[in-house]
Amino acid sequence: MDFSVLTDQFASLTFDGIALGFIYVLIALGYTMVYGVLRLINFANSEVFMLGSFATILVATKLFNHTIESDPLTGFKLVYTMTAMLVGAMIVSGVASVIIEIVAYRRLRSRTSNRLTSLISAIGVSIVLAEAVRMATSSAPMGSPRLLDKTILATVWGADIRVDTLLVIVFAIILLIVLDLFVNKSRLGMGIRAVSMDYDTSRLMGINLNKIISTTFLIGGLGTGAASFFYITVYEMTRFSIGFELGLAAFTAAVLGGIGNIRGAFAGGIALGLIEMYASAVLGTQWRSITAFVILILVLLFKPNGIFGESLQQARV
Amino acid sequence: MNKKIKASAAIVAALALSLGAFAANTASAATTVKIAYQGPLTGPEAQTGTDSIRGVKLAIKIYNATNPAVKVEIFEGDDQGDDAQGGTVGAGIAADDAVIGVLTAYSGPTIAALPSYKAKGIAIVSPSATRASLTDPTSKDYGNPVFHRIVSNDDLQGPALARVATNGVKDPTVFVVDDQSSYSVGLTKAVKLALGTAFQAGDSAAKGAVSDFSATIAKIKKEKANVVIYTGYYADGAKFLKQLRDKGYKGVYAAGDGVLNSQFPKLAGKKQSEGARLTAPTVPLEVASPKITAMFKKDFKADPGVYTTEAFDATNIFLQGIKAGKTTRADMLAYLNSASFSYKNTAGITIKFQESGDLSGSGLMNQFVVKGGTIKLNGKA
Amino acid sequence: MSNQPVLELKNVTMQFGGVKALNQVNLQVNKGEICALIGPNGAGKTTVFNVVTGVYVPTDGEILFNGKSLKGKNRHKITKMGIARTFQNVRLFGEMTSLENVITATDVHNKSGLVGSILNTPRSRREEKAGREKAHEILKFMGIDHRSDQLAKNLPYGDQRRLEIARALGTSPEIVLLDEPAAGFNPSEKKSLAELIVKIRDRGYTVLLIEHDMSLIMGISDRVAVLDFGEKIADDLPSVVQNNPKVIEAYLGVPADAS
Amino acid sequence: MPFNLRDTGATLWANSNKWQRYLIAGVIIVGAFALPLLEGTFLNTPRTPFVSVLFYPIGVYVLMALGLNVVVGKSGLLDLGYVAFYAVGAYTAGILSMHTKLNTWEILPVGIALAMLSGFVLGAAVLRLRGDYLAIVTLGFGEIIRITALNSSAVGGANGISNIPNPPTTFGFTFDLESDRNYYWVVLILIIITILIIRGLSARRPGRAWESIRQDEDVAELMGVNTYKYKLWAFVFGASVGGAAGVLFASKAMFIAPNIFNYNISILILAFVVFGGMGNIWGVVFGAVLLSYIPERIRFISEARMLIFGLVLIIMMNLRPDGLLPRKKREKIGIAGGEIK
Repeated sequence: MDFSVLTDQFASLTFDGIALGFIYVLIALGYTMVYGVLRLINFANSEVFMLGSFATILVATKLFNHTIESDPLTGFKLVYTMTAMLVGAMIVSGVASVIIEIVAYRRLRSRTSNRLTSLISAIGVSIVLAEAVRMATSSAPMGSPRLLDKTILATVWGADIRVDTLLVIVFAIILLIVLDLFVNKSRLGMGIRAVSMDYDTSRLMGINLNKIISTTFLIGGLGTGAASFFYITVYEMTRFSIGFELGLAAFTAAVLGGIGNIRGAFAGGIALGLIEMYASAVLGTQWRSITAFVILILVLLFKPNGIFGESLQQARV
Repeated sequence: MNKKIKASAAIVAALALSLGAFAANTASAATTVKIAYQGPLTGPEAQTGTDSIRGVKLAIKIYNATNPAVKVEIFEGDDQGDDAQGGTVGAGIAADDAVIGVLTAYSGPTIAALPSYKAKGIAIVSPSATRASLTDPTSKDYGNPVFHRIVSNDDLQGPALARVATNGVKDPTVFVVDDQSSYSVGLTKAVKLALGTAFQAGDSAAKGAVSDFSATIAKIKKEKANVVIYTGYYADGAKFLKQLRDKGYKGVYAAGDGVLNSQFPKLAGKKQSEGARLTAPTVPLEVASPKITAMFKKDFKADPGVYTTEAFDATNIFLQGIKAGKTTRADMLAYLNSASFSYKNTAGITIKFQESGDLSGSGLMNQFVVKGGTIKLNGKA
Repeated sequence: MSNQPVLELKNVTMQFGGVKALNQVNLQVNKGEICALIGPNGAGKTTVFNVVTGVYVPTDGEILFNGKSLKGKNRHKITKMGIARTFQNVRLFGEMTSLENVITATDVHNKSGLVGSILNTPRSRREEKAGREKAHEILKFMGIDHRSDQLAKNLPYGDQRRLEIARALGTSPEIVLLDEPAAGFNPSEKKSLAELIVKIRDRGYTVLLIEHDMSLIMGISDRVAVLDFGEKIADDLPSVVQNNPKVIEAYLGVPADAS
Repeated sequence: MPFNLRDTGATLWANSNKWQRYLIAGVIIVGAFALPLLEGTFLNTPRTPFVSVLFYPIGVYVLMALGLNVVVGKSGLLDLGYVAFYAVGAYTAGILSMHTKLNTWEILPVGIALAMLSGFVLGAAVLRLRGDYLAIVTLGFGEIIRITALNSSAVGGANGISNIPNPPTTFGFTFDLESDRNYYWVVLILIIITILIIRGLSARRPGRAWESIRQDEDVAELMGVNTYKYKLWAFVFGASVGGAAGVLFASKAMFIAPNIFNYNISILILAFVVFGGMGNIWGVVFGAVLLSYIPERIRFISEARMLIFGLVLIIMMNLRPDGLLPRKKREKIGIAGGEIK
């Protein structure tokens, strides 16, 4: 163990950890929204992210004819190109998420109470999507043009505040606030919360379940799509297997924070980003995922529902 | 009832799909021999396999186009880069009597399959298995007499990489990053040994599992390293280099043959990759032969990748043997192991094998430098 | 009937957040009696069952079973000590047969475990045989032995209710807690159930009963305790409770048969 | 009536007397032992030796699927890190063969014991969690084992351990590169033993306890089932089977490395269990055989074979949500609990 890197580069690590954490937060939405409503691990969400990341790049390269060697844009052109990429990623991910629900989950929901069946179906979808993209891309990674120059805006305590990471943080916060308002204030949002609290009663109350569930998947997909856009903006590369890496981390984040609620995803994502960054610095990058899992296990032992988890476990006798 | 019938029909359909519909293609005339490729063609490692097997296919296509007496077919052995499948796939390749030689991609699955190849006396020419133990007579993994490789082993490349990386750097302070693959771990060990006191610290970021290298970069900054050596493959290597430069690192970046890929400067960015130093026992296909590169691009609508040249050359070694009339396993193996064997590779370098299966001579390491977004050969390492 | 207490609640308080589901409740159930627990919806009746069986840990107070405190006891230990229950919403093991449902409950007193079952030891064989015989006997007693090989989820509703009681009896309890066993029954079914409960009592089991149907309660109970807003407002012979003004007031606000 | 394999089989079994049952079991067992004879028929795997495929992946995966079935299918505990126990078994074989002269049969009980121990430690810590939380924690445990092996040079790091000795010649049966058939027979014997044990457990107290936990854990506990203990037992039993599979695999493959024990194996085994029919031994066996066989059978379309595997999963789950051979509906047939005498 070597704490010298941590103390030496603390501000820098913290800022980077938070930025990474926000990407986890947004992907975690895809897990947490669906879990909240259906009590189902949406395994295919990782591939929703993967599709979104390709969509982001393809919008830039096919729609706007940028190449990987294009120079950064400025001004209005930058804004509308980036907006188009964000929207493109969100549309692709959102639609993919809704289609996955219809293909992999909807039929099963009415036919079996066995939730593992849906899980395997989702794993099937996951394999199909990842393999299809692998074949389409010849297994090669796809790089993104740098459209937003990584200008350093300020240096705080030795940490560079860069425009791209700042963008992630600001936009993620805005998205989360909008989503929180939507779920808590809008009619559809109330429906989602009602279903999430009591599935059976909601059905009896005449709530259109399929509509609510599709909406939930759509929102989860949109969040995941936004995450993939921000991921590309910061890391500028994707490949067919990216879903597994990021998906597993985001799922861990969702559980760490307390799966099923948005604030939990937020807390878990940021916590995981920081844990990974600090663990890499202190123990070495090869121990980062182990550290994350060990901390997850410890947290669950003392707080069985995660940091912000509602008390799902309370026996409803 | 109707549902049940539908369900039963589905099972039958699934079975038919898996068993009947795809009848195995077994036709093979007496004048046809096979060259097998054992490597990852599906799954997370598929990139390496895809890049390599295209080199194999291209070489065979060029050969068959000359209307030879003995036609050559390819046997695709997909081990997914998985050590567990290596043994089964190797046994399958060994069981096909038409196979007279095999290219194996990864060291792990090669070692898993080695007992089968040894038992059946099938010659291996590996385009990419670089683990030192495969050609180390004292190791349990020693591949003699069947194993050969046309990549330099890690023990040869390590010193070259260390030398190239620190060349011209005053008071080098070196930071080494590996990707935890067995290739990378072996190379790292050799590099560290060659660096001696110049080696400062290191970090390991598992291949394909790390997007954000901030913590590694924080360490590099803290150590005030002026040379960074990356021992993994090009995708992660490019991602790492890009982040490294974006965070203001000004020193040397050097990497081994895993990074030697035309995509590398593109993925890392023109500005960020400028001046990156690479070593490899071979050359990228684009540099080695623009003509073959053009054929490759025409055939596959894609760029050549890591080990494409090596796979192309390894296949040509077998094809050279077949042209010389070596169309049985025993003949092929004896041919490769004979003292008179030599082969002129795509880059025009004549290569021979040592008894251990390694290339003979140590003057095969080349160095490259990235200039203006392309990889340029920069002489011997 | 004796005055020997089987189950005693002493000043039991159960608080959920700001809500006191039970407030300083004292209750005594004597050996061999049918004690009914009534009250409007939300009065805390099921909460009593839950604190007794260990589902909830009471915020305050003490629960004694045959004079021994249940504090810190696991749910399955409490069952083994001799307290069994049924559930307001039927909660059978739907994909087991009726017989298996009951045998599962009889297992609580068995000694053989995993190793014994793998080796099929004489003790394991003996216990399996005894469990099956006992389960059949209980099903017969409850009048549903003809259903023993049917999956619990396929049983008619009334038989599911009976099976729940049978399963509770399978644990060889001293006291059974029945949570609205007649819910959803028509009058004739209620009548036969009432006879059954009396039969259960006559077999030597003590019964604590939650029920809304007043005529059923008044017909078979030896004693009636009334809860309202988490507090016990009456506890006496049925005839006395019936005329208690507090009880009448509590019930006037809320329809008595809402369930 | 459409033909229903499960019910037909179960009815046949239920209506048979003791001797007929011995006969049926005998035919099935002899048939299983004779499977290597099918080499060269239409069942042959095109690019891998058929008998070798019978051992790995089919035999080893069937064994693991049976073990995981006790955890997931019978007890309803979602374990996404089952590969951990497989790894513990395999690494026990690797490490002991490096440092001791023990042969495979002597290592086997050690491997099983260590796998059980790790199952016990993990289970004791996390089995108070429920459902989906358990899933992520077990997944994490699998990764912890793999990455620790990867980071530990004492067990070869990324290079793993090679030249693990084959089992010694036993009762005249040799175990070397050419003796795929003998390895297959060994794994078959282990599979049969496992099935017998699971059948014994299922019909008796532990089976009922697991079943009740799966269906309604709260109620099970209120009916006197020591749920924690039985969940732990399920976990430990599952771990022991995984450990045995690991030892056997290592001694045949002679080479193990951390990347063999990745998370995909856990998912694959889980897919076998659910695909075949959770909780039903024969369903699980059938599912594991089919799903580990198909990718080998269709190797000649190697580019798309994983894609097809994924499609098969989706289609089958949608058409038969409870698996190919779902848990048997025991009513009418009369194989009620404890019927086996």
